[in-house]
This record gives sequence, C-alpha cells and structure tokens, in this order.
Amino acid sequence: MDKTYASVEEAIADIPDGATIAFGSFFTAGKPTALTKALAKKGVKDLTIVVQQVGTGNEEMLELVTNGQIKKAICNYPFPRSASKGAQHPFEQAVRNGKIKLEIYPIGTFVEKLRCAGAGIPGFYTPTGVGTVVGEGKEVRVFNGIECLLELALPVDYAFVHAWKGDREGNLVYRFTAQNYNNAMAMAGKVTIAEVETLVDAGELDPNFIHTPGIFVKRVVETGRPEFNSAAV
Amino acid sequence: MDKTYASVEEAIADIPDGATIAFGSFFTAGKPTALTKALAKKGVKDLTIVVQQVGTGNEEMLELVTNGQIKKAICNYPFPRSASKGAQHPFEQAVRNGKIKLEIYPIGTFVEKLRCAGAGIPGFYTPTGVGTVVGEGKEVRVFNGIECLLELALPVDYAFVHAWKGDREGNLVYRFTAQNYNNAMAMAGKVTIAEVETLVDAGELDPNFIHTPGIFVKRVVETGRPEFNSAAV
Amino acid sequence: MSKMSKVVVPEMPPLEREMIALRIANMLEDGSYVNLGIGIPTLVSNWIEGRDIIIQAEIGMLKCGPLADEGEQDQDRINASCQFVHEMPGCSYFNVETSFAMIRGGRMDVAVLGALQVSAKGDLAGWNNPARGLGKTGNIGGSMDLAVGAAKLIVAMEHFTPGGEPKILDVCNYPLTAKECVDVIVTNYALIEVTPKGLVLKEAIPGITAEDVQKMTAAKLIVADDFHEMEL
Amino acid sequence: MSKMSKVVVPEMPPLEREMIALRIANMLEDGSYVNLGIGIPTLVSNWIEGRDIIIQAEIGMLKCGPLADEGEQDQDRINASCQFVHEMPGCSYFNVETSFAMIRGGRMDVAVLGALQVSAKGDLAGWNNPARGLGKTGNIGGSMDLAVGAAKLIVAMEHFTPGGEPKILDVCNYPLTAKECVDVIVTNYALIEVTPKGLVLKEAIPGITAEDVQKMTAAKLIVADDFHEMEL
Repeated sequence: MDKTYASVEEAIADIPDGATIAFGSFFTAGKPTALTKALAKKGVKDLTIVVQQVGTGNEEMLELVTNGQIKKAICNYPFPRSASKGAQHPFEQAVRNGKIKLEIYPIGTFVEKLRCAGAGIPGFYTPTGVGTVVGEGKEVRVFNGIECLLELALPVDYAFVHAWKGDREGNLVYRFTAQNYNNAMAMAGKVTIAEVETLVDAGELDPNFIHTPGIFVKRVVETGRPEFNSAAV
Repeated sequence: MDKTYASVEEAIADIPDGATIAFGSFFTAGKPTALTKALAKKGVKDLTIVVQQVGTGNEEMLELVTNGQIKKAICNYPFPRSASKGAQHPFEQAVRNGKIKLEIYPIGTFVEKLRCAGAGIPGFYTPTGVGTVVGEGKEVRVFNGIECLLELALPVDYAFVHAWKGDREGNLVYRFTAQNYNNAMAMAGKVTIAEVETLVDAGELDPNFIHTPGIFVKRVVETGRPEFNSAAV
Repeated sequence: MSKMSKVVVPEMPPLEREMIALRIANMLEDGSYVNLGIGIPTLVSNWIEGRDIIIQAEIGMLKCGPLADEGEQDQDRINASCQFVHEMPGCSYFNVETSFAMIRGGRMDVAVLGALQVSAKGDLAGWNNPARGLGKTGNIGGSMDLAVGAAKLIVAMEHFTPGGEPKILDVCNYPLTAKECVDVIVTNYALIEVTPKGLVLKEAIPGITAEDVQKMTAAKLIVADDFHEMEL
Repeated sequence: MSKMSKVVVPEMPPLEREMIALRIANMLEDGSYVNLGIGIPTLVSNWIEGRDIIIQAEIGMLKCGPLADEGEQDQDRINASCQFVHEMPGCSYFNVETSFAMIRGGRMDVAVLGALQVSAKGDLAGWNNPARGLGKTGNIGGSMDLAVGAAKLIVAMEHFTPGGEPKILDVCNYPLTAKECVDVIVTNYALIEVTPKGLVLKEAIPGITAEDVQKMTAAKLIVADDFHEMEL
C-alpha cells in the first residue's frame, strides 16, 4: 500500500473550492509549510480553515488570507498577541471587516472536537467555557455538580500535517513539540495528507513508537526539513 | 521527584477496603502481575475491579475472586470464551450466584470511559450499543441521523499498570501489544501505580517516545519481567 | 417465520469453514484495512498471504501477521484472541483507545464477524447465546464497536446452529450486537446481501438451488437477477 | 463598587513584575506540576531553578526547562508562547489532546495566569480586553481549560490597569475566562485569597496597610486574622 505522491501539487490536486481543511502547527512548530504554499498556488477558494492561529509566524496561511481564499476560520488563538500588531494584520482585518467568518474555541475543546471526529464520537461534555462567550447557545448539563457544555465533533475534509519521518504506508513520527495538533487533525481528516521531512520504506520506523498509525493517513509526500526562526515571530 | 517504591507491598499499602481498582492487560499481555498478587496477599476486600476479563489466563485476578475480595467487576469480555470452561470457572460462578456484581461494556466504550475520566470529560456520546442490552436505561440522542448513547466517565481510585520501562518520575514505555489498556487506566487513576520491568533514571528514556507521561503516575516499582505463556490459555 | 422449526438440510455437503473464509477473502479489495473476529473470520487470514490487505488486531496493532510458531513467540505480541502473532513491515502498535477510535471512527474498510443470528434487516446477534444462561451479561469484547463502525460488515457463519436451527431469521431473538449493521452474509451454503429491499440471494454452492436456500432460511430471500453458483 | 472611578495610588513603590513572580514561586510546593501562562506568570520560572517543580508547556511538554539561547535553539522545541526552550531530564513530549487531558483532568497542581479582572467570587476575565474591539472573539488559547482544570489557580497581575482602573472588582465586566476559578491573587501590592466568605487580604507589601489595599480594590476585602507584611 504505497501512499506516496511525487509532489505536494499532486497530493492536493483534488481539493475543491469550499473544502474544510485542518492545518497542524502550534505557532511555528509542526507547520505543513509545503502543502500550505501549494494550496495558495492552486488558488482554490471559499475554504474553511481549522488551525490554531494565523497571527504569528504563519506566513503560508497569511498568503491564503491575502489571496482571499478563506471564507471561514476555526481557531483557538487566532490573532497576534499584541493589539497594535493585530490592527495591522491582514487576517485580523479580514475578520473585523467580515470577509472571514471566525469561530473560536478553547484549545482543549478545539483539539478534542478533532479527536472525537476521528474517533466516531459525535459529542462530548466539557466544563471548559461555561459562563463565557464560548458557552453561548450551547446546551449546559450538570455532571457531579459541575456545569458542562455539550461540544460536537469537528470532522474536516482534508487535514494537512507535518511529520519528522513517515513511511510509505503513512505511519508518522513527529519531533518534540512539533507533534502538537498534527495527530488529532490526522484523525479528523477524511483525507489526511502528510508532508514528511524524511520518507522511509515500510518497516524502517520502530513499530512500537509510531505517533500516528498509517490508517489515519491517505497521502504522503516528502518535502524535506523547513527552516524557520521561531524567535523572530 | 522520585516516585519509586521499594516493593509492591509498600506501593499498595494504603489501599482500603471498598476501593475501585483498574488493572491493565488484554488477556495475558501487559498484566500487572506483581501488584495484583500483592493485593491478594494484602487481603483487602469489597473491591470493585475494572479489567478487560477474568476468565482467561488471569490467575492473579482469579486469586482475588477465590479469596472473596471482589464485590463488583466492570469488564468487557468477562468470562472464558467456552461455555463449558465458563461453567467451571470461579469468576463466572461468583457472578452467576450473585456474589460478584458485574457491569459490562463494549471495549470502545469501556476504554473511552477510562480515558474521559482522566481527561476531565464527564460524558460522551457513542453509536455503539444502541438497541442492545448495553443501551438499556441510557439516554439516546440523535447526531447527524445516527442514534447514540450517553456514556459517563469511569474514574478509579487506583490503577495498576504494567510497563516495559519506566523512569523514577513515572514516565512509562510499553512493549508491543502489552500497551493495550494501560495508558487509559493510568489516566483514569486517582492514584496510578506502575510496575515496571526495568527502572531507569530520569533522562534515560527518549522523551520523544514516552507512552504515558509521568504526570499520570504516582508510584513506580521495579518488578522485573514476568514470564507466562499466552498460548497455554 | 422465526418460529420455523428444524428444516431438512439438503444432501449436498456444505462448505468447510476454510472455504467460507476463502469466499470472503476473495471479496476483500487490495489496499483495504480489515478486522477479523474470532472463529471462521480468523481463517480468512490464511487466504490473503502476499496480498495488500492490512489486518488490524483490536488489542492495538496494524499489519498483524500470521500466527507465530513456537520459538518465534513473544509474550508481548498477541492478537485480540490471545494468540501469538508476527508483525509485518509497516506495523504499528498503539493503545486500545486509539484502536477503537479507528474502529468506531470508520477507518475499518471491512470487518468480518461471526454470528449466532442475522435478521432480514441486517440486525446482528453474536455476543450472547441465551443457552449459556448468562442473562444480560456476557462477552461483548469489540464486536459492538466493529458492527457499528466498520464501513462494510461481512458475517461469516454456518447456515444452521449446531442444533439444526436456521440462523437467518426475520427478527433476531438473541441479544443484539447491533441493529441494521450487516452488509453481506456468507454461510456454508450461500452468499446473501442485505439491501434496503431485503435479503438478496446472490450465490449458492454447487448443487444447491435458490429454492433450497430459501427453504433453509427463516426469512424471505429475493433472488438476485445475477444469482449464480459460488466460485472458489 | 465596580463603577468606582480611578483611585489614588499610594506613594509606596509597588512590586516589580519579577517580585510578583518571586512571591508566587515561594508559594509553590516541591513535587508539584505547574503551568505558567503568558506575562508575569512566565517570570515565575526564573525563581524555581534547582527546585523540584515540573513545568508543563501546554503545547505538549513536561519538564520544560529555561529559555534556550541562540546556538542551543531547536525549531521543534518551543513552549506555548513560541519561545525556544530547553528540556530537563525526565522530559516527555506528547500531543495537544493529551496535554489538555492533563489540564482539564485535574493533573495540574497549580496554574498561574495573568488577568485583566478578577471578581469577588473569583471569576476571571483574562482573554479579551474590550478595548481591542474584537467583540466576542479573541485569543482564548489554553486559558479557559487551565482556569477550569487546575487544582489551584493563582492570578499574577498588577493591581491596576495601565489606565489606573482597579482590576479586582465585585463583578467582572470584561468577557470571562471562567467563573469562580481563582484561588489566590498576587498583585504588586497585595496577596488576596478567594474564599467562600469573600476576598481575604492576607499580605500587603511593606509600607502598605490593609486600608490602603481596600482603597485600591473595587470589591470588599476581609482582613485576615494573620494579615502581615509580604516577605520576599
């Protein structure tokens, strides 16, 4: 079962306008840089993006914003931390002027919604967000005396993930904190596409230490190791 | 933060009558053999046990049964596969004559209840079990046209887990299919006690490949590698 | 019809269990992820050697290989039936919560399960034989999750109980594993598909007619336009 | 009282941010798991070197060490504030779903968060400053989960907004992070505990009286029996 593609362009060729796409990364760590750049180049539009944030060190995503490819964003820390930087930031401006619709969640809820989508669990209860704007319009239910919100699974059409190593059958290994959202997104994706720094043959990764089993990954493309400077953000 | 104990006896010394205890293992793989034997020796009673099964290759658990230490069991595959073996089996007999109360779940629900207990999620919906005895008395709710059951988190007072390697701070690594329920149970345990085949100092395990982070583990005891024959069961 | 008593079994010898497994193996597509239950389903693995089919063991293993002989056995490498197995290149091990995320989340292209009864609507009863007298308890294991989660559910079973009762019924009277979940039934006499219109008889073994199969079955069968002899 | 206008700030110099962090570091017990938020909370890490306190970075790291200087930086090893860090022996990396299972599941002994406002009942408002004009949206990050999940929640903040408004109020009027979650507030003037009876003033910095703190605070304070000067 060889899931490899020769290029990122081929790996994303079937993505249509209007698709919902999740992107790994926690700030700069574990960003699917090559796939995201290819998506900007492809020019597909009306996208719903699911990503931690767009405001900090995410130039690739910013290109989708400035290209006008995004209709809606689902995030947990969408904007630059600084208000003054935010006011200048194309993503924050697009949200403020209504060009991009934004939906926000606390991190724990955000990532659990993705995991649940991949785990066949349509909904779960969490104490996080009760009595805040996150809880508005949501069912509140008391468990053991604690109010909780009903939150729903968040499936995505495509998930872009970045891994340190991957084999031809889609088994993935991440490196340090570049792991972050990539596994939950791989689980949530109907079609999960992994860009890997190093591609190996099946059997070369230690089967006892696979972070994301290949069953969650439909396509693999080797893109090398991106270089970027987190401190610069 | 040294979480090591010199012996299994000391590691379980505070377990009181009436405690709820989860035990790792999927049939013979990943059984916390030494801890379970110590529990039988300690003689604590009125226990609620949470374990895959008691009927096959689980002599240590059987000792708790024949000692009359168990009040209730929560399982997913409780009995011997064979009806004739079952009829002779002390656990099945104890359930049949009402000495042990039994609660059963499908595996997916069983393990997710444990994970949720460790994840601060008090309840979740699953399509598994609808229209079966598992669903009796439970709330049914429709998501995307599919009926689902509300299932609740299952926290436990203690969790006994078996790991291949562990460090003094509780980081655990399992081996192959001996991983099974051990991680979810470690998460669910208010006090999780790990028996490890080999104990190492903090820093000796590769931090990128820890199966259960030490934060979920309160006590660690080195017990060596048990030898048993799965095929014999 | 579910009250129908013992039927006269035709004189043609039914398929051996290995042959039921072979018929199912021939239905599996290359590139698919498959979970095999206990009993006849396990035998399917004997017919897929060299094929590009990935077996999941719900204990937490993908690319589970053949049974391991003495000398090659590792106590930490067993399948969900507690048998020693080999691992294939590209194998991965994971915890049970991830294993059942895969199963419930729809990543299994096919699950093959045994059954005690299957209904005309595709209800499956497989985990609790009332004859054992365990009431509402018993060994569920992974069967309910597999029945609900697998994209395609194939039942592999003998056409009759050991006591000669038909196992395909209008309505199951044993405790259910899941409702309306079965897609295909392969028995030692026939291959039957569960469709919105009802049970469609697609194949019968050599020497057995559609009428024979209907007589052996306590639910109405629709004979497929392309009904034909089962090839193995 | 939350409508109270600007107060007269005493002439005593308030604590530097580093000193607020020190007071909090001295509250942490050895053997505890701690998550430090952005801002003053991050400075707490400067005061615990050599102590047996385990820092979690919610990006997915336990035993997160000090900031890494140039030449020791790895683009795959950052904390939740996107800063390069070191790892300590006994470190582990894991995915975000596991990270927040820990947080929501109550495994954090202490979380230290910044705040825009804290109410008399311990409500926390910290993620959305209405002045930024983002309405009901903004950067939530991990704050809501930490506020709900940590066994003990310590707020580290200055006593007044940059505009001189009190931040401790009867009722928060900024969007909440979580209700009734704060256990202790440490500001540049005082240490206040949130109790079922109300806000209890435990400590004030040298030269500041309980009356001074009450004047600076837009919620009623109960002066503790053992009220005393803050030691650093």
